Amino acid sequence: MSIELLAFYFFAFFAVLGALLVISLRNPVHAVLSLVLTFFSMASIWMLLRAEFLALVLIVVYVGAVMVLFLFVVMMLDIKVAAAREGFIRYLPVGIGVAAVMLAEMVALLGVRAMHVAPPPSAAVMGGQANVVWIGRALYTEYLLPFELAAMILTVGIVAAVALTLRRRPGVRHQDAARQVAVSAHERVRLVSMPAERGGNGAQP
Amino acid sequence: MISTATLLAIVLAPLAGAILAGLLGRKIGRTGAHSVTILGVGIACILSIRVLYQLVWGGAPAYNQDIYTWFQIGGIGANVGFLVDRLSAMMMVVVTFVSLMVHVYTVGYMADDDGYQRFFSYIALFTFFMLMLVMSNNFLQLFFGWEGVGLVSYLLIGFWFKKPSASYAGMKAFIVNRVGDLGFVLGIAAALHFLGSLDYSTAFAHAPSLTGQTVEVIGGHPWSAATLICILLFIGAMGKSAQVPLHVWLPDSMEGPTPISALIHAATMVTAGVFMVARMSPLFELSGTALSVVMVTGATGAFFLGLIGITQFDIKRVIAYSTLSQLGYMMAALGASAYAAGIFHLMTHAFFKALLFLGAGSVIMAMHHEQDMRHMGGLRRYMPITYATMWIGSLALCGIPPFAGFYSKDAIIEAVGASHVWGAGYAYWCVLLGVFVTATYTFRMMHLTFHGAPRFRVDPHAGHGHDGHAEPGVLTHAPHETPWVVTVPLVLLAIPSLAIGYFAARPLLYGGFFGSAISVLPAHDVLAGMAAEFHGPLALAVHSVATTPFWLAIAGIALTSYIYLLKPTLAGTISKALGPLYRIVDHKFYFDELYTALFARGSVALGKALWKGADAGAIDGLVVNGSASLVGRIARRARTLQSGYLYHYAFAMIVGLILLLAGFVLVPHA
Amino acid sequence: MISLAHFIVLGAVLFCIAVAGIFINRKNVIVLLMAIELMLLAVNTNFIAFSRFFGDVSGQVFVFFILTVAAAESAIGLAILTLLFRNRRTINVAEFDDLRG
Amino acid sequence: MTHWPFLSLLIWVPIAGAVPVLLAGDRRPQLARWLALLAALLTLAVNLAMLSGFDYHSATMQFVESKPWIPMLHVHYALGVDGIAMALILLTTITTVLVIIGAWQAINSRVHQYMAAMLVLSGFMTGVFAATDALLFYVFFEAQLIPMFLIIGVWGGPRRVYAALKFFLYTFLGSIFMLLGLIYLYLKSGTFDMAAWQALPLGMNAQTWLFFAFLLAFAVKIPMVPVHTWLPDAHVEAPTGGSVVLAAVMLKIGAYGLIRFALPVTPDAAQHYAWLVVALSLIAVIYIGYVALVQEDMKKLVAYSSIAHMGFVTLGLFIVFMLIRAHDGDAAQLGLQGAMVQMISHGFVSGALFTSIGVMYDRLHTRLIKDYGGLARVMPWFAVFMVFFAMANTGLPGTSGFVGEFMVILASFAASPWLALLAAFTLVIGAGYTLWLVKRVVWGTPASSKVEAMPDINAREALVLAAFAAFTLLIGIWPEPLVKLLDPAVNQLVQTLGHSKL
Repeated sequence: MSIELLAFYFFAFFAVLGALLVISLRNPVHAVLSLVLTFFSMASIWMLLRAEFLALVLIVVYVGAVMVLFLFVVMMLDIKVAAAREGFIRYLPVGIGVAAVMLAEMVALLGVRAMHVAPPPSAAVMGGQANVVWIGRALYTEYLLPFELAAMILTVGIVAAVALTLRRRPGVRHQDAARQVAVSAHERVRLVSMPAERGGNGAQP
Repeated sequence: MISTATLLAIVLAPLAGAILAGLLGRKIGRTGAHSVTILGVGIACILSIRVLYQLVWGGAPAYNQDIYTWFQIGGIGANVGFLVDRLSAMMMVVVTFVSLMVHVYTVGYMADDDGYQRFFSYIALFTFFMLMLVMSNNFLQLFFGWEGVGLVSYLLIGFWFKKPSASYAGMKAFIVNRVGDLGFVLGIAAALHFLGSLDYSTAFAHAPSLTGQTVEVIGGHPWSAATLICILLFIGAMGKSAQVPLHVWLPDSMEGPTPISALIHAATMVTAGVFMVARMSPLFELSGTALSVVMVTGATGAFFLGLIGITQFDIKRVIAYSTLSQLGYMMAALGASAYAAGIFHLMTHAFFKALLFLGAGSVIMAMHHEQDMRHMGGLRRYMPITYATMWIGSLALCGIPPFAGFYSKDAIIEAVGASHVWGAGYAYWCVLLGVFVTATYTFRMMHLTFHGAPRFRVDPHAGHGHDGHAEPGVLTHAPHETPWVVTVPLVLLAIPSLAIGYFAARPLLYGGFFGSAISVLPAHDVLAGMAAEFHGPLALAVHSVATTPFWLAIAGIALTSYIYLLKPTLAGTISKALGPLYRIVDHKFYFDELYTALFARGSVALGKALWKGADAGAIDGLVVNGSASLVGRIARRARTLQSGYLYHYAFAMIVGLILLLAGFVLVPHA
Repeated sequence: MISLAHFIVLGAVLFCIAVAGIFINRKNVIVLLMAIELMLLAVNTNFIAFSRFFGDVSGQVFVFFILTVAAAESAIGLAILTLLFRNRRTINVAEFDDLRG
Repeated sequence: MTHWPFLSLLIWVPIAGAVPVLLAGDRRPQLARWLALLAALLTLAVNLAMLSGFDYHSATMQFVESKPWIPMLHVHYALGVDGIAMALILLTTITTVLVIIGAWQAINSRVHQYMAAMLVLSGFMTGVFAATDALLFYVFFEAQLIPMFLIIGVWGGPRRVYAALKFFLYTFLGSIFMLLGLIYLYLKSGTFDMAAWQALPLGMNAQTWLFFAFLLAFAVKIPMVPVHTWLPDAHVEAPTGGSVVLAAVMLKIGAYGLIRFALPVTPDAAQHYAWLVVALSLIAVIYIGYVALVQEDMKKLVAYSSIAHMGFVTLGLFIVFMLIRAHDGDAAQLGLQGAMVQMISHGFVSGALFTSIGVMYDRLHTRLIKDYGGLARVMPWFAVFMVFFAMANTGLPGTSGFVGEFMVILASFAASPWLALLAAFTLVIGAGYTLWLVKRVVWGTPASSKVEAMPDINAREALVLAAFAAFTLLIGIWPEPLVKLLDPAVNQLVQTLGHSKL
């Protein structure tokens, strides 16, 4: 058993453990944290696969950003754990059954065949380049258009997320810069002519 | 020579009058309307007389030319053209003359009617169509005129369209005529199919080839093609000339104004069938069966429909049934191959029947549009001219020598007697007894109308104006003789009714007047046999005193005179005594009831059943909306699958994924 | 030596755990979202493994894009979740059946 | 002369004309009306110019245009007309002008959209008649459903949505089978050229399937019994103009399709199953006649009468096969001519009848027969037209209604006297339902004080009706020009049908 294999089993164990915890923990915050564990382990496994760039991206983007977002949301929302766990036990056998059948099928289909695929020497695989260079060359030449599109999608995602969650509460004061700029003088000051008040019998001292 | 321009003028002058009076009626006013139409018909009449003169005395050959091509498809062509020989020339004169008389008469008769211009437009249009019919040189144009007169007849019967009975009668006339036309169209189609042309001369030239040709109409029973053509054509004649059993429309057509009854439903249109059969004589001669059918149908009408006339009280209906009976005579003559006799009777009948109708119209005017003879009587003192002319018409109708009707009717009776086609014996008895019946209803009408004591009351305060009868038989002022526009046509029609027979009998019947227009096989030629015994019209009149028909007529006159002049109560007693027999005749042999139940109501019921049952029920309900609602039902089931729960969808996806994977696992592949 | 099969089976296991998670946590949207993330992770692992073993860069490029889209997806998903919670005061999926036919 | 793309102009001038009409907007209905009329008149002018350059003695396609459209599938934008198509296109352009004048006041809401829809419809219908490429034909065939669907669905009566959907789905059902047939023929021949298909040898089995596919597609459109039930509903709900176009032109598309596809492409199958179509036609004549008799709604009555009259068209088309079998070429031509003349005539007569009903409907807003009566007194001029068109509908000689029926009856007698008898039955039953309608609507006394107050037709309505009447009368008195126009094409069709493809 090589050190690589050992490392693989080690990380794989934690990844599967984390995944199991994600779906079984009662407290969503704990579940998110378990997911982080899984991601972390899997990033390590990707390292084993010489995909350093993606492994780091996974940690930075997923663990660093998306999971934190999850945590925010989970904490922000007042989730009734009891209601959310309703039917957990009832569906447990079904879930496990379905998962087991699927796993069996997948392994039968892919795993068995994959056993016989020998890994090529790493240098030959990446054309003798570092992983980042390898990906970068592909990304900025052949996949430039998809890359730009991905950027667009992210932007749209941001806009959508903001647009969805943004709301104006009535009764809350807020600034509208556009209106402030566009305002003209006569909107600020209104001259009103009023009849002068006569002193005398009408007015109380 | 007859010029094309003349013939076109004859046809188009009435049409122009009709269009002017019809479309510009309001502009040109009443006087304008009757002026243009009378002018148009007058031109046609004068030119027709000239054409007849040219043909008979001028030695001009018959005119037969196409004016323009209607259509030409492959070898089948249809043209519009004229065939003017003596037969059609005579018809033209009769048509235009009677039409002219009726036009003049109408000036008086319709004087206070709202639809004055419309009426003139119609009758001028009618003249146009009738001329197209008689002058045609092919089947197609014949049918054009045929249907055209039917249209005008429809419009004129329903002239007073506010009366439901009038518009109903118009519709009935048109539809019953259409039943006949159905046969007629098929007859034309058969003629085209077997003779190869729609043109008379070409078709008739091929007629001899018909002998021996058969057609299997019903499997296994070959029919002679000639018989098929002739019977189909005759069905058309049955409709137009109101032969049993398609006669039911004619009595109802009396809903129209009286001038129409005279022009269309007595003198001209209804005789179109007779004319047509005579025109088709080269074909009919080829089929003994068809001749038998013609004769038996005609003779049946001549006797049985005449009987109905005896029971009627509406003066116009009496004359209408008389027309039916006389048309039967004409047909019987045609059946006996005595085409000349049939046409001769057609002509005399046109004059005296128009006279009778116009006379009746005159009476009706005098009685302020009262038509029921039970409220008349003793009118001879009030309207002498009408009375005198009606007498002439009646005597002509009864066939008393030497009036016009005598010569023609006598010829028919003899011809039928001499005929040897199947059914001639029955036909002979029918036409013979018909003479008695004719005399009976004619003089019953005369007596009820003009003789005896008046059965109406004159009460100046009873009604309100001319139309408003407070009660039947009460007049606001005494009847009086009608104006000259009415009486002049009566007198002018009375002259031919009196004399035409005397002068025309010899040339028309025995003189070969029609020449090649009518063809008779020697074996059928009964008139030739009768010619041997003919010694001049005077001799015939004198001789007739010794014959049965004369005494039958006298018997009829005598009987009615006895009953209605001496013993007025006897009529009721007799009708009671005859009981069921009288009822059958009084109900016109229940034809109307039968047709109403069978065809009118039957069709509506069938239509309702088909509509609600088949159309709305089976097709729409079951198939169309049924399939739609089936889709709807399936969709309602299917949509319960759409629970809206995310996990159901997820579950479905996963199950699908598992199945897909299972497929990959289970199906081995390279 | 680690074979391709190791990675593939690991991916399959993660995927199936995610599937089971969707089943048993059918009411909790947050966990559902996380399960989806797990699935994506599994798929990505496969991609990378294939890329590595077949020496094709496309696999890794694909993972890159999947990560991008997944990030956007989870951002929007969470935004919708927030919105839902704000309007319904619950994230119980059983109460969301507006798509019901 | 010939290098002008006349046919394209005929198709696209009205469609292009629809754009400014639409732009005129809702606020300027008067402008929209005039623009629409202008476009329609322009189209008619183009058509008349074409007619003057038309070779009356040639049976080949004229004014041919062809450009590759979808090269991958060998689809061409190919146009061309022979006498048959020319007559129908003429009918289309004339009807469009009359319909636009007729809708001048009858349509008050969304005038611009209505007029635009009418123009587009006219262009598409012309396209159907002019296309010589099967796929182009199919595209136009389907496209003209859309404006009609809108016309019924937007400006129709109370049940317009039901009627519009029924109309659309019915036709669509049929056209799916046509599409299958077209695809089959394309795969078999590698071209969508309709002329090439006519020469394509086909086995009996293939012909049978194709024949029924085409028959179903076009039978719905004609419509033949028993797939006719959409027509009464569509007519009843459609606005006047929609009804007029539907009856006058759209139904002819079905028969035209039969002439172009079912007859020449599958002559042997058509020969073999002619008895079926003849039987259905005769059922249409008689059965539908009875159904028409009992209708209480005027439009429904005329709609049913349309079905009966179209029965004559299909009878004329398929009696040809019996006559070819009997080697009676003249009669076969007569039958085909009769069918064609009947189509044109029915276009004018039914169009006029629907216009007349529209005139009444505009005044009283009811189509029920019992609400009327005594119009002869209230609206004398209208009554003149109404009675005239009714007579044309009953096939009175001297009107166009007679010519076609007469020819078909003559032809069917040559096939069998019994067929002729059943066909001629229309003389009676047609007179029955039409005259009963006239009796209840035109004659008699006014049914109510509202009827009493109905004004007579104005000059615009009189113009439309008079135009219809003029054409009806012209064809009735002198059908020869029309017959001449059709003759070479009909002659050639009879020749084609005489040759077996087996």
